[in-house]
Amino acid sequence: MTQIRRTRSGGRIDRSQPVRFTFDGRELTGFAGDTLASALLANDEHLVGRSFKYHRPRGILTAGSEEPNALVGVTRSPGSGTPNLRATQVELHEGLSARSQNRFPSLGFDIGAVNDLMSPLFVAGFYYKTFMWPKSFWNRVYEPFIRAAAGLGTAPTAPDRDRYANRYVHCDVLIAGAGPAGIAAALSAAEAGARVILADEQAEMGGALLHETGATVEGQPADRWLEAALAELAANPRVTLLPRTTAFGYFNHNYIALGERVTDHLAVPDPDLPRERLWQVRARQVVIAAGSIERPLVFPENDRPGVMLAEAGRIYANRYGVLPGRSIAVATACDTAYRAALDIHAAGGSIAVIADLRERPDEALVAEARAAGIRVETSCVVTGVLGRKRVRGVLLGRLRAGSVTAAGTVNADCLLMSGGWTPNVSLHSQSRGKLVWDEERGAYLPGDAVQAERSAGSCAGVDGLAAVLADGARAGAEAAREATGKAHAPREILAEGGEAGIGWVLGALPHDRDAARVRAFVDYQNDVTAKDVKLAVREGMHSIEHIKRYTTTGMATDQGRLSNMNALSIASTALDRPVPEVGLTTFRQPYTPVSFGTLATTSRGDLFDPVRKTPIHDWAAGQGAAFEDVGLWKRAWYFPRGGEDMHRAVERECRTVRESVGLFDASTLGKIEVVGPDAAEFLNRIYTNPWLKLGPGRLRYGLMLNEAGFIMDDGVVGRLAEDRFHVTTTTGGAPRVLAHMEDYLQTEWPDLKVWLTSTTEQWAVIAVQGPKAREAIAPIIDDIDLATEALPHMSMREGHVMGGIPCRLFRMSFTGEAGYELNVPPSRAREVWEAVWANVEKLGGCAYGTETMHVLRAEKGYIIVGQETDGTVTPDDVGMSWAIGKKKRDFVGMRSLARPDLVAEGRKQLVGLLTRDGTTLLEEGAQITREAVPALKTPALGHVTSSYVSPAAGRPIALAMIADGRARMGETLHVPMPEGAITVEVVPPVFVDPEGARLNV
Amino acid sequence: MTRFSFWELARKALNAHQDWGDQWRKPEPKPAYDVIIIGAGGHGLATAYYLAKEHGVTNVAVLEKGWLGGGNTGRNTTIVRSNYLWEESEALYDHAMDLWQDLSQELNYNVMYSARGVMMLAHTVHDIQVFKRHVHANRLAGVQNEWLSAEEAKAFCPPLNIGKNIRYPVLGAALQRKGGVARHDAVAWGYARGADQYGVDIIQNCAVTGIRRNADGSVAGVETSRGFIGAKKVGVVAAGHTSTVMDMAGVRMPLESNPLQALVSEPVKPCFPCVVMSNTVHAYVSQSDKGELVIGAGTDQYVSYSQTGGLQITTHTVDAICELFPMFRRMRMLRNWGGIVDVTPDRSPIIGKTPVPGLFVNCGWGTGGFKATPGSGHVFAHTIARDDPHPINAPFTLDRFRTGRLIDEAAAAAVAH
Amino acid sequence: MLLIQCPYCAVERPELEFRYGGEAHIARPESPSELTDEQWADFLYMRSNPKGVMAERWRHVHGCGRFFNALRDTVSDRFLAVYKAGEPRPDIEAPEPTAPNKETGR
Amino acid sequence: MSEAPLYSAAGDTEAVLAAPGLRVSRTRPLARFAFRGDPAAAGKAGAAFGASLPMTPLAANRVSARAALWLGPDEWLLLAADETAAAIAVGMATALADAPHALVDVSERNVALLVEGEGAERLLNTQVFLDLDPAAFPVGMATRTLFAKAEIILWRLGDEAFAVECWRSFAPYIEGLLVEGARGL
Repeated sequence: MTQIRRTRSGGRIDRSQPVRFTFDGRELTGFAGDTLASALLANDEHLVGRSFKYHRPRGILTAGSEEPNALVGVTRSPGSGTPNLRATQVELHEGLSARSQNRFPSLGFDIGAVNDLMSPLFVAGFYYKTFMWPKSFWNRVYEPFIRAAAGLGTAPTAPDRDRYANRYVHCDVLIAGAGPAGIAAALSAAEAGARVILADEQAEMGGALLHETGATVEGQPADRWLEAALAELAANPRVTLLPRTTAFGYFNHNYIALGERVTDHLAVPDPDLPRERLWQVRARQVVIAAGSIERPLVFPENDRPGVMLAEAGRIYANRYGVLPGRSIAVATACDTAYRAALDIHAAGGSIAVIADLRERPDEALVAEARAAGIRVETSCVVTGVLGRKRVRGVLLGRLRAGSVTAAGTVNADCLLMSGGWTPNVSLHSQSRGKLVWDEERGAYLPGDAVQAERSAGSCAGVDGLAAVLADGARAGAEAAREATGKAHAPREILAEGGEAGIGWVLGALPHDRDAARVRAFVDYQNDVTAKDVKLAVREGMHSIEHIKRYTTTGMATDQGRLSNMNALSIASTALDRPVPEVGLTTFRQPYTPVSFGTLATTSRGDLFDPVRKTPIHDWAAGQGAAFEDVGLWKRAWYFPRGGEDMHRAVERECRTVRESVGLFDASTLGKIEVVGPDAAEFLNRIYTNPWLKLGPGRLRYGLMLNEAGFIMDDGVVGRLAEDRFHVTTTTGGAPRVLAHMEDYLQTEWPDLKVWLTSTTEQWAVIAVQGPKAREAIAPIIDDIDLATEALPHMSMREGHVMGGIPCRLFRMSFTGEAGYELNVPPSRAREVWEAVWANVEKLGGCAYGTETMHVLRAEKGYIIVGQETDGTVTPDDVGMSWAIGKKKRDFVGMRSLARPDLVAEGRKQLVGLLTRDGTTLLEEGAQITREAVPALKTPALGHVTSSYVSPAAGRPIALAMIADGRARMGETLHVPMPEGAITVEVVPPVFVDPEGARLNV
Repeated sequence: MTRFSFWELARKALNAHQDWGDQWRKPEPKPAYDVIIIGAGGHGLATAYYLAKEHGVTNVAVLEKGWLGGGNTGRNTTIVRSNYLWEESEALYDHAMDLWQDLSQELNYNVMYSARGVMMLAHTVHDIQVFKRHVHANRLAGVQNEWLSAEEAKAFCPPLNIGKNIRYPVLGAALQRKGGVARHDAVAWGYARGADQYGVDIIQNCAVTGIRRNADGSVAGVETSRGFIGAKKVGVVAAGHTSTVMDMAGVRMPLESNPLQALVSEPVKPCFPCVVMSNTVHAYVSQSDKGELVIGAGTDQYVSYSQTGGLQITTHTVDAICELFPMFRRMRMLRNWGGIVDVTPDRSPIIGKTPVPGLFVNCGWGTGGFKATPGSGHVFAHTIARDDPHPINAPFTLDRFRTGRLIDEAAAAAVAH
Repeated sequence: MLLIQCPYCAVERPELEFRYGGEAHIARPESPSELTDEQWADFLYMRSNPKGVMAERWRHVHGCGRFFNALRDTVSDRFLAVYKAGEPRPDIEAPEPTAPNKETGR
Repeated sequence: MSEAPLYSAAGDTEAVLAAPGLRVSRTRPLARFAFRGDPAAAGKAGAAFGASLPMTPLAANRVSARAALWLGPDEWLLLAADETAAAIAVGMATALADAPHALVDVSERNVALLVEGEGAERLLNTQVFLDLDPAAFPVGMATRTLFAKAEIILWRLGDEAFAVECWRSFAPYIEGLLVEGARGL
């Protein structure tokens, strides 16, 4: 028989639309509009999961996102299930496949439940006291056991193919929560003309209005009024309604993050729709209308399936047409549970008893219940339940002068409980608003706000539907006025019914049971009992934060919304200090768990970070180039031909460049145009080199330090005119260098008349290097004399190529060969490249990538910033004192170079290394020592910074930074490797053409 | 004081655990102490513990303005490793690593140090150069660290995406097998209990409001919310609040305090065997014994003592995690929190004497202090007890910012070309 | 994410458009070479890092590109003033009390 | 707004995205300059350029096929669809000979996308964090900002039309995110 607990009528489910779903592989049926929880309850399924530590059977406790027990895994496709979803939030759809968690082999029979038998040992903090012997067992035995026992669901194993979206949005008033207070706030704020966003975590907006079947608003049944109100809001273009959307984070300066669940409730989602969407809201004003949460009672066996919060029972009956049991007992300290009992009774349910802790509950309520034929007991406490996988009976006790005597057993398969209501102050607390303890209510209420927010309705401690609506309307009008500056009266909304939640109890209830044997749970999910909290206090954990961490209470997926107040109260009693002196743990974001996908949004693959490609990129790709990532850029790494590996390709490319000519894409180099009458003076201060006397049309290598005196960047700088320089930077350093320059220019030398403009992408750069470089480019040059006398090494000209394409032609070299760099417009770069390429091919040349560039420059001993240097290296360290203008009074970093440890003996200096055997290639990063087998912890002399097989030298070469390196020329040192030390000789760091004769051909 | 063991646990279980006592006392402050440690975080408590145990200095108070272990000790991602580059750092962190090995037994408190391996991913050619340099340097120093190919990295951490379809494909990794994680709270509690057993007074809810000095300039004691407490020596171990405390003694520090965020997912069954770090895409992840994925995010760019950071820091971290572990998109963030880290210009700590006689400071651990806790406390105790730094912390002076002898791990990983 | 008023653009923009520039009003010495090592280290590294009102530099890097200064309470992260580079620090010392919730018991 | 074209879509084949109520297209090349200088120089520059350089933050001044966008207190972006950059530069250099300034050709550095249609605001707001409500971002407003991780200049050309200027190599990233954002918008 299916849906045996379904009422005959009523509820907001669509009885004409049966929905089939599976739970642990069993086929069940519910109706459209059900949650998984309501559908399971309709089928009389209470046992839904197993607890975290003791693997105790657990049922459905709540009807909302705070559910600690009924956590399930939902699978759409193999490997991509979502663990730990609350059954109370999972909307039923055709074919939904849900599984229980943390059990093996089955929910009904779980081997892990042996932990429950061990529970006398597994108290709070037990693992800190044991598992220390034998030591080796921790990693191999104990920890794997603890890890496997813990954890709830199973992480997905397949890559998530779903899409996630993002939306930035601004509004005057953001309202978190669309219960009566939120709706009233939205109506008022919208009426005032404000831009409003109303978000609610549930599929349907309305909150309590969805199950306040007895209440009337503006003379209409609550749900009818709700329908009209929502229609009014939906029709307003300045209002955005976001159901299934949780305000999960409240950040600085009224920045609020919302998570919208877009497709999980659909049987067959449109593939274009994202699964979830992150809304990042900057709100002028916020109204928090988050409602309140009913508090469990802490009594022995209060975690058995069938034990449920009273209001949840009422919601299942009124909203979903489900009776939570065949025979239902009610234990309460709060008036609202009477309404639950009466509504369930009216829906055809059988109420076995209402056990009220209070001596004198509201007489009218008691009378109403008794009139309905319900047995009501006062001064009556629930002291336990019978049954293991399902409540079979309820033990009652009589409270008299603080002690309890047994008062019999009631047959029941369901127990509804209410310890009163906890205002939901999470978001207010996240916004760093203060909380104040209200002794009368036994609750923390929102105090002064720090940000532009206010709480309204029951989360602010306002009770009863009429008052809540009025408070919401007030908050909405107030928020709108503060956001827009325009005043508008709050909407007046009259209501009847929807009683206030009067009455509460906190902490562990007294009982007549054997205290050593029974357990009353405070934090259900983390299996924290009242005894655990007391134990923590006994052991000296007196701060509530210590108690939380020691017992893990409040650290479960509901973040303590159900458990905090009871835990606090128990701690308060144990410490004999009033609750507000014990404190309260901080509410952190997210309000409810939010998927990583929602946070990552669209960021993935090529959209994770921009992929910057040069205008030559596609050509290189077409030639089969391999690429490397440098900063955001893709750079051609090498151009393998006919199955070459990198080593062979690079060797060929190197030889070709030195023998004829090579073509290299240098477009990624950073470029900055420095313009203004003080341009030379500015560069003089920024670089170590002198610039004032560099003539127009000349190039100079520039070295840049940070203020600490360490090399931060380098590049060739060309003077285009008296007041105009073309500065180049390293590829990765370009943004950093421009920011560095701007910083000094704007904040230290604002009087200098000079301006900086990034031109990195204004110019594509084609480097042509090799003895035949001039031959390769000559045919395409329009109007520049390439003769060495007219254009010597380290000079430049502006002109044109290929019949009118503008070109800044630099004669320079990073290879030691004669060379040119053609700066041309990116839109024409491919044409120019291909034209040069045609010539290069004719000359037997090749294209080369960054690896060959690195080898060629290493052969010449040119440094690469970031490879020879590492942020701790001075110009002198790399033998570049020549780049420092000796007559300069100051430049950035100059003073630091005079600090004691920057001029001390023993600094590491750039040298060349040759392996003694002439064939072994050193590994970059390898360490260099005096001894072949140094004693452990002997400091190394230095390390290999660059190492390549040099075709020009006919052997492997290396550059290295070695302590006092320049004084060690000719010394024999060692590079200890795991296989044995390699003997090396210290040599000057120039391996090819030390005189530089090849530059001037 | 009760010795913790399985048998003790079993014995106490017979009496429903009624017989456990305080893990540490709640003493009233004495008028004066030989040494006052300001800050009852892991480093401060460890300092007190080793002062008492190794140097016989037991007339010690540890003052804490909140609750012990409530600062960065209880807010970090619990990573333990020692594969740093520079010899000074290697020595410091590996000293800590040595102490981690037996810390549970030493303290008779299971700190759950779990040597599950810390793997640092290389995504670029430059990363490879940097990590290999680390591996070689570490080998000479006796610090465990090894290079893995991308395939070996995947074998060690099966969820890792080593496909070429990601923005920065994994090219390899450096692995320190004995690196791992430990239970952060237990470290603070274990040291607190240990120090307490030696007679150290741990005084919580006692905020230091001033540092009193003698006529000769030396330290006389501290003003606190519970009155003046005299001391011959004062050690400041106040993490993010160091500048504020040192300011009370008139000492300016080269520090900036930034928010640092971390987060955990909902708990799931074991699915992630090790610690993975990627500096290039900014992701740090491991799985706790509870089953939560523990993820370290970055620092906000500005100085703040608010212990809250921006959403953009979280999203930036989580997108990196999803890029490397694409199956985790459906995992959910359970809790996100912030701490305050004090950062020095070279990102290395300052441990040693100050210009004020009798005043010592241990600070500037930035985002990486947890792993050093035992070593930091050990050498700082030595420094305080003997008025002279331990050889291991000797290079970590305040004076290095004058002389330029920086210990810059971050610079060593700088990217350019 | 902070919301920051740019004094040049005269609009509030999210923090992502800005780059933090550290403590403000630390002028680079006119003649660094005349400074002692201590003085130079002070300039380079020593920072007040206050818990309370802080004068700090920001650059509207993804906006107008300008550096400017701000006073911010580093406890509440609230901005008290923004002002253009070169202008003196406004005379605001004590912010209104905006101390956030204490983490725990008082 | 003037009738002469400044931005024009580069033709149907270049449409990045076309959907009901949404169109994203690449634009034809323009002459572009970064102009830097004090207000006096900017005054002269405006006269020489033919579109005065606005002194109001975030303003743009469009005259026929030319436009000047305020980017900072000493920085403007000049756009021209009717003449080559070289020709414009010569004329301005002469007019500004005695006023310190920087005029740098960035015609090739930037490219522009047009984002048009009823959904343009919403689409942009998938990655642009500014308030694009016409009250907050009126027609004619231009500003540098971010599009996800890419810096852009966003200029509102009409109620439902925006120009997005970015550096050349960032365009594919922005286009990719626009296409992604348009799905299920």
